[in-house]
Amino acid sequence: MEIFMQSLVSGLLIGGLYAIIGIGMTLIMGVLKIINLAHGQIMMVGMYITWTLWYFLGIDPYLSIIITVPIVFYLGDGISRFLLHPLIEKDSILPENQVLMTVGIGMVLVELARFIFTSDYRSVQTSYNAKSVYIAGISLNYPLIIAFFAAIVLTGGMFFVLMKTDLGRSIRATAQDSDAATLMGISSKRITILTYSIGSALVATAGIFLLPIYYLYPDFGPAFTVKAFVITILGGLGSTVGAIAGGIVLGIAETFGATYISMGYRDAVGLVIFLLVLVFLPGGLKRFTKI
Amino acid sequence: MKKIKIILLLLAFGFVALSLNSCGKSETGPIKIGVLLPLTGHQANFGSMEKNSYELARAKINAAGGIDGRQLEFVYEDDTGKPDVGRAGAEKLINVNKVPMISGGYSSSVTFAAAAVAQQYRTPFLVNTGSVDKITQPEAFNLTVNDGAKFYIYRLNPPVSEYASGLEGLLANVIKPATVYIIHENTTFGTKGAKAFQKSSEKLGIEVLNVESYSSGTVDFKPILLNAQKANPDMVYMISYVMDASMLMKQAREIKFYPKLFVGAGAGFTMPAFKDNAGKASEGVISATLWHQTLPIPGAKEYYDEYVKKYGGDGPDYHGAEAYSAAMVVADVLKRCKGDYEKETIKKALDATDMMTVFGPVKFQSYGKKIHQNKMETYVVQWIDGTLKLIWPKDLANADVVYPIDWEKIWAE
Amino acid sequence: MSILTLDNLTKNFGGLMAVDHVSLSVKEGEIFGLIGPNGSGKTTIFNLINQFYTVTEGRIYFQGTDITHKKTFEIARIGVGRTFQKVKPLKRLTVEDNVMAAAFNREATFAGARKAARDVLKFCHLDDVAMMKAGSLPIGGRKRLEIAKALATRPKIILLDETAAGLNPGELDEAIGIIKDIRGKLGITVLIVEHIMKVIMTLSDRIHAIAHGATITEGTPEEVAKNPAVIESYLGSDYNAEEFSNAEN
Amino acid sequence: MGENKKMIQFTKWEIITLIGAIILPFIFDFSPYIQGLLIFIMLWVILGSSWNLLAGFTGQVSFGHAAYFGVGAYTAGLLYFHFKISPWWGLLLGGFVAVIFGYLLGIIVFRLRGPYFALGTLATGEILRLVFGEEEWLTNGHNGILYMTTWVSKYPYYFVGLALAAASVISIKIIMRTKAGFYFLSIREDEDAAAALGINTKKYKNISMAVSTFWAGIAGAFYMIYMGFIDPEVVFSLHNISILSILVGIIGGVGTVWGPAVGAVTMVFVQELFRSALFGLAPQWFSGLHALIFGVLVIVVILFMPGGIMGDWELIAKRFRKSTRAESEA
Repeated sequence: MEIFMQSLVSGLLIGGLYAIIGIGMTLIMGVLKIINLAHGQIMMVGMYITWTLWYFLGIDPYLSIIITVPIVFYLGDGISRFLLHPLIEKDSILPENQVLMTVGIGMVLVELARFIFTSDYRSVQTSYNAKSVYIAGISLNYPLIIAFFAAIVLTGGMFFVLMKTDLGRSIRATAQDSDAATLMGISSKRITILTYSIGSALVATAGIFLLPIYYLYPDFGPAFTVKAFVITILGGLGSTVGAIAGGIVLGIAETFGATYISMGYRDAVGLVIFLLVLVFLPGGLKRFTKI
Repeated sequence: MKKIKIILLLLAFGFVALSLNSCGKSETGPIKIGVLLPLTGHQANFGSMEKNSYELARAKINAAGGIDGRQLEFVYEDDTGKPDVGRAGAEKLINVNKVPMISGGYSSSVTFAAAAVAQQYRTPFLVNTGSVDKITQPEAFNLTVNDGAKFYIYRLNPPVSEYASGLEGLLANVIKPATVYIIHENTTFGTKGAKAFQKSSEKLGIEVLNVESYSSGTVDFKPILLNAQKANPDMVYMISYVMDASMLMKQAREIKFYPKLFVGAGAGFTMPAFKDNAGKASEGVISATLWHQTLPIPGAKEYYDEYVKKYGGDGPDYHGAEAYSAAMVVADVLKRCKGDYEKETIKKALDATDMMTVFGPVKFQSYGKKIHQNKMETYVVQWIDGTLKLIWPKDLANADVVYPIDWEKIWAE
Repeated sequence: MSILTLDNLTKNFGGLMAVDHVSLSVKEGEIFGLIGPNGSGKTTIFNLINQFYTVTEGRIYFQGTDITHKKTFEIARIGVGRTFQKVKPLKRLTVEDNVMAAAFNREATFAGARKAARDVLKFCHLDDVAMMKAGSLPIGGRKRLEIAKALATRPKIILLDETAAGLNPGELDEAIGIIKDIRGKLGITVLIVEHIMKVIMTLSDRIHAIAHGATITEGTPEEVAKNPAVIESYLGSDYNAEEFSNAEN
Repeated sequence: MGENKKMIQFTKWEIITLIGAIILPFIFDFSPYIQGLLIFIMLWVILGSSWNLLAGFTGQVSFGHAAYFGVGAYTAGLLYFHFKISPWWGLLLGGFVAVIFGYLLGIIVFRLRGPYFALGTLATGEILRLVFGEEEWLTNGHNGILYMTTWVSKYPYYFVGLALAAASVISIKIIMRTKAGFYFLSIREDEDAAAALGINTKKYKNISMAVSTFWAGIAGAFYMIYMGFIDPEVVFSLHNISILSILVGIIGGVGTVWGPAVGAVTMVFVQELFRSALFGLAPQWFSGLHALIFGVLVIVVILFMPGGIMGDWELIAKRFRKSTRAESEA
């Protein structure tokens, strides 16, 4: 029973972290209708910025949010403005050429990181890194708890922005029908670029919360890109609430899979759920949450 | 349909351009020996430690007059930790750089795959780290143990099945655990190492409670650790590279998992980066190792100090010593070739190797299913007060083993 | 004899009745018009016939056989061709290749398909643009290409979905001529949905009018044009009222 | 689709290319290193053509072709590993086993369209990688499978590879001149419109998948035979197999018969050019940039030549002619 509870709590906390990674992706997929295969790599960039700030200037990782996130926001802006958006007007045999572009972008980001930082593992050491609290014999790791609450705050924030602000309404309108949105006077170009930037900023935030728990090297992105789209499909495109639900479902499913099936199949658990959802529950959990 | 022109153009251009790359041999220039190492990718921190050691050795050899008046040069090929790239790299060293001998070989799977290439091209390959047993077992290459003359693979480091031989002594004589829980990464090195330790456990009468694998790069090891905690073993044996090792120990500490012993199978557990990343949680962890700078081997301490002086940081562990010694063996072998640096001559010289290195004595022997295998003792180290101390064998140790361990106390903030 | 019969055809989109118990019967050899204001369910009926949508209730018969739950491609195989209101050319293929792809429905060989395609192209006045990329055709050509593709499958009945929309007067007459010839020269039954009253009034033998997915009336063009319910349903939307009065002139 | 009545006809340049590829090794004495590169080109021609048939011609953009490549490789490998049967037998068998896998996975992924199809194939490829790594009793897990290759010389592999590459390209060229080819294109352009024309889209997507997976499986088996070593991380690699087959197609020209061949040559050449630090002319650190440069190339091609080299050949040729004319006038 204790193992069950500890697995549940571990999965829940990890799920919170996954959710932040997923929110950015779900926005991007919802509005731009593309799979952002550079998602994990953008997170990696954010983490390297955070690490650099910590290593050279001693800035606390959580504090560096105010520096890292704007930088990555503008990185996302540049990527979508100059590399992704121009493709919309290009006639290409494969409608997926924006997706393929993100592959190229991902490659370049990884190799740049390797060039600058080498392939060495990096991690930040802080006083709270390994601290845990214990409730009824179940351990709760500080950085994971912080990440979990950050996930809730971010989801709440994004939910508010999407539902209550003009910007959010524009984003939702564009996600639903970009032609109609354009007719209503919304600049779909502005919104798609902005959405990609926000998505990038969100995943960079996720990276900041991941850094104290994990470590960093240039190649680590793709594994998290895969997790991000599993969450997105699970939660439903464009649904922030879905992303947090999807993240938590994935976190718990993985942890239970690892505990009760086999650690080696941990990553397969997510992928199998993902396929099942794609085929049998198109629309994902959004069908139940409706938002 | 002029389109197809481009294919021809590109092909033609490619051939011409690439042919420029091949270079001739020279009789007076430096002697080039190939070194295959992971210089980028996941294992790059080990690879660069080994490369640094090779370079340290080269400088020393050349400063002392080189090989019969000629300079020694190492041509590095980056295997990126992938077997297919390693094979391509070995082929490139043999065919393009025309080296008469290859050295290096870090990960087990890459080394094994590359060894097949060296064997096929009848090029001597001195392995210094790749540790899966079959690398020096001719049967893996369609040969028999009597085919020594046709077998071109030599290995300086002990095979993974013998990594724990020193540890066996410690366990049998001092600690005497009754049960063990084995955790390993799902690679060749990990699975073979786990199998080997199961055998050791059988020999020592330790009950193996479970063997569990994980894939490298996992964020959350708690599921595996919880299962281990529930099994309540005396000892946890882990075969992991450095970052996984750190994560395992950090999370074991988090869930207050206190078996009598945490034991690592070398690899990540002796790296300075392990201590850096695991922090307090590295304290008290025991690891098998193949070398330690305080061993009474001539030159060991000097090598360690020189390395620290030149490259800074926490200094090399056994991987660096292996590489440094391999370079010394290469120099020794070439010197005994007396100017004839052909593959067959080098192979004969390798057969006759009998020398002392900072890693210990090197002599290639045949035993069991293996040939061309250097046989050696292994040791046990423990992280005590933030430094790695040699605790076994007793007569060589520079510290007493800390046991039993009060985890609650030494892992306290 | 009836070639296509809809029997109480109904489509329900999650509570919204897009098509509400529509029954009609198209006789072999006639040009049958289907009219109704925007969003009245005409295209939905087409999409039900060729199974883009699954039928909620009711039956579809083709030459007496029930085809209600056949697959889209099977519907085309048995002889129901259709065009799309929002044209769907195979953009990166030449016009001829577009039609050839359709002609393979009946022709097994490359040469046979090409010959069939060329005949159809000529019929639709597309032979001089046969080597153009379909995506670069002007709208008039695209509309005719829709017809050509449908004809190349050698249908027994062809469903034309607003083939005349967006054409200039010259093109309009050309299109009317072609549609007349489809019945006259090829002997293919036509079921036509059209907004432009001039087209539908000149061509149709009989007209079936619907609004909000349900039948209003059915009869000859004159009868339908005079039906107050039809006029009222069109007047409900300004955009179409204008067109309607234009057609009256 | 040309004016010719004959179903298949080769252009002058196609024949010259083929003959050139056959006799080149007899004219030049290539170093084994260059032979190795040529063999890799052949491998990528097969794999790129395989991907291109399904994605470029049929519009089903697969991000999981490593699945079929890996299955083919493991068919050959496991025959040897378990039964000591020469992997050469696995060459053909690998193709067929891949077709079976393709059909089974198709049941799942063909329910999906567009980006979802891409994600679905990506997931199936990744699942196979994990399964082949984990089921050690069957696959020898991460230890991989080693086979001492048949010949030391690379020429035999080159000719086998060339034969397979030529066969894959020609087979696709032929298919694209048949009814099936027209149907593939129709499905790519508009699946609904295709169905309305009487095309059994599901059946023809499966046919396209079968041919595509057959060649991917053959490529995998050939890789096993030539390299003599496989492990799950290598042959089921998302990045090194699935994505690279896509990039080969994109650079060469999606939906063109010769695109993957051109893409394969370009990719191997560019990668080697930078890996060898511009043939030793540039400083050594330059070689570390090869993956970076390749990524930049991909971006540039997608941005400025969305049809790839073959697809945008007219465009490239025009620019080239213009610049040469300007030069000659100057």
